[in-house]
Amino acid sequence: MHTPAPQEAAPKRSLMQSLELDTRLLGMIGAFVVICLVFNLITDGRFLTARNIFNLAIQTVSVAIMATGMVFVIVTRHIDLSVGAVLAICSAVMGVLQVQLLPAYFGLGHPAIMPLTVLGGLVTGAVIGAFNGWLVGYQRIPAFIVTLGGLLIWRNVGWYLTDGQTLGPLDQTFRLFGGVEGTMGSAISWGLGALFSVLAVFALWRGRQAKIRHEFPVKPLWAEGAMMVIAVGAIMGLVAILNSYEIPIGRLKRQFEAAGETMPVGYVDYYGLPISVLLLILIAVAMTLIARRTRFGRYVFAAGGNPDAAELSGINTRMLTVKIFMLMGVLCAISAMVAQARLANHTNDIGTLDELRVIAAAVIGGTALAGGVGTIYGAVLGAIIMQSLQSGMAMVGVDAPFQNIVVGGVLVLAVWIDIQYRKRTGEKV
Amino acid sequence: MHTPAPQEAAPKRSLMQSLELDTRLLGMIGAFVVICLVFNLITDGRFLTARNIFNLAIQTVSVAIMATGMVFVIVTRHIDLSVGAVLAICSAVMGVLQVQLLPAYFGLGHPAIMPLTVLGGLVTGAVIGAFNGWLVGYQRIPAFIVTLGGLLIWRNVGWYLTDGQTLGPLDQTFRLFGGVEGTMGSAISWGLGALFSVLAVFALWRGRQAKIRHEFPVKPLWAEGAMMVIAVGAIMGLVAILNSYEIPIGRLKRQFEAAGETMPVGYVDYYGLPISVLLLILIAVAMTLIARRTRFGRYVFAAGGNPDAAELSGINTRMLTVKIFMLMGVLCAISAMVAQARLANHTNDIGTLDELRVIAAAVIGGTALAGGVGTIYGAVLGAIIMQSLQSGMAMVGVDAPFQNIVVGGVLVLAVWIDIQYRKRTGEKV
Amino acid sequence: MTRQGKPLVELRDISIAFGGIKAVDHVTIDLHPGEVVGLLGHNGAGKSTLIKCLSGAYQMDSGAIYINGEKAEIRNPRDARRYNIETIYQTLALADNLDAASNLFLGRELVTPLGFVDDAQMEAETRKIMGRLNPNFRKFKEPVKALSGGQRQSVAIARAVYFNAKILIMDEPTAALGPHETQMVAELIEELKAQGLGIFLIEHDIHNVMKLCDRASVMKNGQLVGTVDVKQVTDEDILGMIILGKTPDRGMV
Amino acid sequence: MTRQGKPLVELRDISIAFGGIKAVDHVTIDLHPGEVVGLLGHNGAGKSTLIKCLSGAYQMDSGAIYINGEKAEIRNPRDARRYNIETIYQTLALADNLDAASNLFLGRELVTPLGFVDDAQMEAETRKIMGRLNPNFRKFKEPVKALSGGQRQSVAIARAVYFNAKILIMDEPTAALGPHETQMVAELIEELKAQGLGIFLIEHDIHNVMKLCDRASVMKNGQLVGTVDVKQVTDEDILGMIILGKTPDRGMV
Amino acid sequence: DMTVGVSWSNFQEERWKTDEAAIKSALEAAGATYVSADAQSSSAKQLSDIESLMAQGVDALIVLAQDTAAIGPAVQAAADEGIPVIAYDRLIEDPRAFYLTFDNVEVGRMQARAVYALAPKGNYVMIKGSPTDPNADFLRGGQQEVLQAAIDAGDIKIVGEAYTDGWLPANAQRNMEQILTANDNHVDAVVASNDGTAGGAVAALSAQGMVVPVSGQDADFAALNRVALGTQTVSVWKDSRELGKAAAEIALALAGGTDMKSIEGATEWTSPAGTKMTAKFLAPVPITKDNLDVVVDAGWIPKDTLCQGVTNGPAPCN
Ligand SMILES: Nc1ncnc2c1ncn2[C@@H]1O[C@H](COP(=O)(O)OP(=O)(O)OP(=O)(O)O)[C@@H](O)[C@H]1O
Ligand SMILES: Nc1ncnc2c1ncn2[C@@H]1O[C@H](COP(=O)(O)OP(=O)(O)OP(=O)(O)O)[C@@H](O)[C@H]1O
Ligand SMILES: O[C@@H]1[C@@H](O)[C@H](O)OC[C@H]1O
Ligand SMILES: [Mg+2]
Ligand SMILES: [Mg+2]
Repeated sequence: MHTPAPQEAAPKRSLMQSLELDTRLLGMIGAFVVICLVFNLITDGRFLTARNIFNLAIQTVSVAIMATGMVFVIVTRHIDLSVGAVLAICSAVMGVLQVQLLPAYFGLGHPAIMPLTVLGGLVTGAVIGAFNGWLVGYQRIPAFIVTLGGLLIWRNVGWYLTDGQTLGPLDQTFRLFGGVEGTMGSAISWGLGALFSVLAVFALWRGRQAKIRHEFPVKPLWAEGAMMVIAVGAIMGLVAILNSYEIPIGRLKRQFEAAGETMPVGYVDYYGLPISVLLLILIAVAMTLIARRTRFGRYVFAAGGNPDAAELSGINTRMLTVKIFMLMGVLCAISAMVAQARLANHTNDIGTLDELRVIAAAVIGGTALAGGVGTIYGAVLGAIIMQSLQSGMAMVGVDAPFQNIVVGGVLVLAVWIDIQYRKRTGEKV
Repeated sequence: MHTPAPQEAAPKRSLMQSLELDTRLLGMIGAFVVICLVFNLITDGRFLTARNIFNLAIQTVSVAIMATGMVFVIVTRHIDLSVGAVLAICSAVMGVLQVQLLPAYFGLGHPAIMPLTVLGGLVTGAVIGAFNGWLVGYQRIPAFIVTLGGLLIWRNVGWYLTDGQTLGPLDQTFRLFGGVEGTMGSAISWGLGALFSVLAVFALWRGRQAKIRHEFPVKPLWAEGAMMVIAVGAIMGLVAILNSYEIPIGRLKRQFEAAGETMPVGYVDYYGLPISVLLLILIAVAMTLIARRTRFGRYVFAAGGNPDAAELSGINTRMLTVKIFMLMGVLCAISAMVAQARLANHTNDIGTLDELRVIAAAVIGGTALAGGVGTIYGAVLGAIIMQSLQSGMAMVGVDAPFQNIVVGGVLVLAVWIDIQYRKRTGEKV
Repeated sequence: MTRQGKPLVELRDISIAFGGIKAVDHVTIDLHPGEVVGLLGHNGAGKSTLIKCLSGAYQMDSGAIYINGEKAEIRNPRDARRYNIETIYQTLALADNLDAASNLFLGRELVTPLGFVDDAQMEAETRKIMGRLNPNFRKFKEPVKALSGGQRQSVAIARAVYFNAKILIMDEPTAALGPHETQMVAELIEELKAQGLGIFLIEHDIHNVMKLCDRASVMKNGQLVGTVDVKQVTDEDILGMIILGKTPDRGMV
Repeated sequence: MTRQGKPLVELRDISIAFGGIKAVDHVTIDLHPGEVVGLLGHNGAGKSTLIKCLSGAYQMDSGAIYINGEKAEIRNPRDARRYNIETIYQTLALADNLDAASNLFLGRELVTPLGFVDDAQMEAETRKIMGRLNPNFRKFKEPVKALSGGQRQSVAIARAVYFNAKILIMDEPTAALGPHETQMVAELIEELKAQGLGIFLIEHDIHNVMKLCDRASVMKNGQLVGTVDVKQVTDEDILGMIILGKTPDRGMV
Repeated sequence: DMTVGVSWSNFQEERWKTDEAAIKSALEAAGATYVSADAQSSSAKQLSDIESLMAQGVDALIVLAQDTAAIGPAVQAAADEGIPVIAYDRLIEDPRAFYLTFDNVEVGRMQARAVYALAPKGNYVMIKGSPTDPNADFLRGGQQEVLQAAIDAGDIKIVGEAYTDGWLPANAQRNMEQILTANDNHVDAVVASNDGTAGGAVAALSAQGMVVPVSGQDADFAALNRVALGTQTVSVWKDSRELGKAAAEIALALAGGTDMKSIEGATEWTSPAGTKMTAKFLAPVPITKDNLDVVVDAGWIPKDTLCQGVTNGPAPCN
């Protein structure tokens, strides 16, 4: 919530102090980089190829989207065990809509199917989320119980909706949310990268202006410039990587064939930014803004830091709870879109155990179960770390049970490194 | 922790105030009774037969034993997601010992096999638990992460120990822990019932004497008497029910045959108290004593109420954490004994999802995830409620998906009723 | 003293009990604009509980609250804010994980034209008001849990006085303050009083009561011992009320 | 005053910083048996932080602690207890979910011959000591979160004085107490002093300081302004030290 | 040097490690490398796993699918890269995959046949597999085929039927206990869908002193021991060593450019949903007390393990 203090009285400012980087973030990134390098070594450089980074990005989206919402839930000292189940029922509703109901009404492939399906999913998520929130906020039932009940209920309600069947194939437009099926090509990707870069620079500059206006101390200009370079570098770097991943020949041929043409010899094309990844980026940015720059976000953290104080300050903490869970529900619905589009089917087991992954992502990312503390970027990074571990292990040729052992061990180790790092950089116990 | 205040200044004492019963306990028992009655109605009176109560008791043991330990873990603001996995590895160790190693050394059926196996299991649980506790207490890694790692690690280590195989049949003596295979017959059961009754009356009387000695106000004599009657009634009632469950003829015949005799005509015999249930009762009583009457228990609650205050009061909260998780590990080992003896095999997937059941039992039983609050009897009752729901549904014969929906709904409802009840009886928000 | 005319606040016959024990027992007190009414009593007398009924933190079991002569329904802190009642709680009621500015503006954040919270503006305002309460205060960016006891209290005071309250409730506002900081708060109270606010001041220090209050109401074991005009009584009279529950021969109002 | 001979406690050249900011900056003070040393200063001066180094709550960055002339290693509260140091923290440090007796005996429970905690005995002892601190106190069975601010403070005081401390640290012990309760604590301090305890008393009220303390050390912005013999200085001298950081012409020790 | 990737849907059932060992040794024998991943019962994780295996550069994929349809995108991606896919044990609804399995409907038939032979009349309990595993319904369908006539004739009555969440023996045991209670033990036969669930059912039955015909499959060691002891009637043996070996060999052949149709033993097969596939079926063998030596002779189980605790039982334990 609060950004760490500029060390007003400190005799000399260290590099990190000048940059005002969050030590928490650095510790996590450090752990992540170590994981990547080790995997890259073991897999003879296969881990850090454009292709695998592209895969990783897509694989992370669904859990990461929900993790951003889980941050709010956990910050207010609640928990949501039902996210996987809510994802499943949203997916079931969207499956039934786009595979059975809407095509029957509009005809297969009609352009209205996708938006109506999405709407149906979002409404389902919002209603269930709000209901959970009402039970927690107004009826005072512990969130653990409410959402444990939800875990048992919603997936099975979904089961009845679909009669326990896998539903597919999904609407073609809808499948664009899935990842590989919906990428934006290199031109648009470069454009978007440039746009985000400009926005990032602008935001940094605006922040500086506001400080100057109130005569607060600001970073040295070089530090501000360095921050801008880092931000732009990160954005454009990601775009460059995604843009360098060639579409496999087999697939290109298929696409040309589908269009009734033949592929020119030597033709190559690149994937670029997947729509699902763009969705995650937009959601992460929006959620960060909500957390840091809106009243709602402020109240979330206040209620997490001291629920009584928040209530005494005139915040309607019950209604706040409803809103938080509703937001969580909507994010589950969006995740359901991505997850089912990726599988090209609605399946019964969709989202199974996601509650654990989502909570773990938030906690690895520094969200404290005791409430009051957490960041969106941390949760997203947590999701990425978990996914890297799992995917990386699948690339290393060890036994399946052993893979799980390593994932469990590295998980603990990564958090341990992070804690050690922050202890060194001056946090007092 | 603290017993609710005798209403020193209240003008007239209500019945409940005189009895000094815990409103929390009453609300839960009420919810449980409602569940039982409804199932009994649906199943034409089959739910409340001696046989089904016997079944329920046995089915509950394994989760309930772990739930008593989970109370301590949650009270100190931690969580243990690894209980199912620790149960699995303890089971694997005990499986390997009694099926492979020890028979190879001592010969099949040797009397030393059972105790050595149990010892092996307990040591395994204690060591893993202590290690978890050390990571949490001394290395300051959040318990959620440590035990999530454990969830991934331990079950799979167990897999390697057993080479992924189901191990059985288990040692005959060991199987006595499983339930039906190890019951004590009516005579011993009555004896134990009487013993427990005497102890309960003695404890109540001792408590009263201590109050009188310090000139504190005591309950009216009739209320004390009523409490004694209730306690003795509950104990002897349970024994009476378990003693009235006839051993099926087929089983008796088999036993006589095994002994080389023939069964007299009209012979009947009764199961009585199963060893596993006795184990649960002993553990619940011991854990209650630990929670309320030992320094360790006092420190658990103090650390949960205010960890800083506990540390400042000279409590070694880090070591305390180690002890709590070690206790949890030992209880997992005991549960593993019961669970595998009941299945008559060690299986790879033993204890899967138990973490959720165990935590749910504790939370339904009134343990607050925010820490500082929780009771052992509540957790046991929570486990019983969950098991009744599941077994009741299995008996009614509804579809598995619908079962889950009902279990989820009733779970939320039961806690809601309890909350409403306590609100009525005067808890201020 | 402006005690003629309609009282700003009247608490009539308020009672509230916790689990059968009456913490406040049929207490009636009132407050006029521009007046400071001290609320005194032994520890556990029921002072904080009484004023929490007015601030919306507790709901009284019986009794009525009148504001400007009209019956007021105060069921939660939001209702109280609507009547321009501001409260400094004895427990301070700060969100420990937020910084001073976020706490000061909690529930009433300043926003930019786009609707985003304006942290820079809020920090600037916080610097201003803290300058008047605690000139040594520097820790604007730290979460308030990193502040000293007195610094935290200053933040809580700032929060109550920043917004234009009509009724101010101060529950032992200077308990943790140093002598200089206490002096500044005393001056602030004088100033607010001159602006026509009505102030309930819970305070154990008789010197401060004599200096700052117009009237003083004393509670004992949940009941009102009586209300006196501080000009007409001595320190000893008030101490007698607090400790022995004895009403003095003079000055009762 | 028994300031001849070896001091009971010496804090030598203590420094401690939080994230680069020095909260305590090379402070040296000492304490003799049977002596009360007041610790004064503006809010955030570093008083609480300093004494927390002695009580084991914080570990100092540099400096040394001597007890009875010998270097003491105090790395945690358990170490401090071993030196018979008892502390009343400003935040009280109570476990809110436990009752008064459990808090009073926390970490040092009375046990029956079988090793079980003896709640009845502990409650009886608690009633005894609370009778001397807060005669109105009745809430022996409630968790302390149900207590009023002053009642909680009484419990914290009781905890520190019940056990046979040699060194007592009191961080604003009477901040939340009523006049009668404050008086009783003052008497208690006199009594403990007569028994030969050394007491560090952090206190903002100059009257109390003048009445109770033998010497007073004043801090400002983490540094020691100076230590004076209270018999030889006036209220104004001390206020000058606190607010302006000015050492008086007389009484410095 | 070839690399073959195997994607397991979940690794907790006992049999998969036998399958794995067989695949591994066949690959090693051919000088190829084995990589694998465990999807932990999640179709989403399985898709990610396969992507990772492909990024690792595998030449062929063996997939034990968690979901027949949702595995589609993985098959698609593999086809785009020109990597052959083998649908291992469980169906994949995609003609580009080579289906290698035991006939699961036949397994169900064998289970029911063996039980029916001993209990031609009476009350039956059906302990089904996991509701999320398509094999569970194939099995149940085969069982029904065999029993249908007797059910119609009123000789057999199904008095209890329950899915077993996650194939967990503990769940099967609880369900069996409750069904026994609900029917006052009037149960004459139990058709359990695999050995794990059979173990749970047998534990519940013997608690009541009951010995009735019980079926299973997989030839888990503990189950074979029960057959020898007489507490279980049949365990349908799918020699997964054969299946695994075949899978490895076919994978290498396909990766080497062999056409699916020219694999030895390959047939045309149409799935219930109408997908035309190239498939190869291995024959399951029902193991009862009468042919226990088959598993011993085949080196599947040591005689000691099979006969542990058995006194004068059937051959070879006498
Ligand atoms: N939430 C609560 N639950 C139960 N009892 C309470 C609660 N709040 C206050 N009490 C009790 O009500 C009585 C009055 O408390 P209150 O806090 O109003 O006292 P006070 O006059 O403000 O005392 P102090 O001067 O110590 O702050 C006390 O006996 C206290 O224990
Ligand atoms: N845990 C902490 N983290 C960061 N800063 C801290 C911490 N504890 C204290 N400080 C800072 O150290 C300085 C000294 O605080 P301290 O509590 O010692 O003051 P004090 O003299 O006791 O003040 P008061 O009279 O208000 O109690 C303050 O500026 C405070 O903000
Ligand atoms: O062999 C069985 C397999 O076919 C099924 O899919 O999963 C459970 C196993 O026991
Ligand atoms: Mg108060
Ligand atoms: Mg202080």
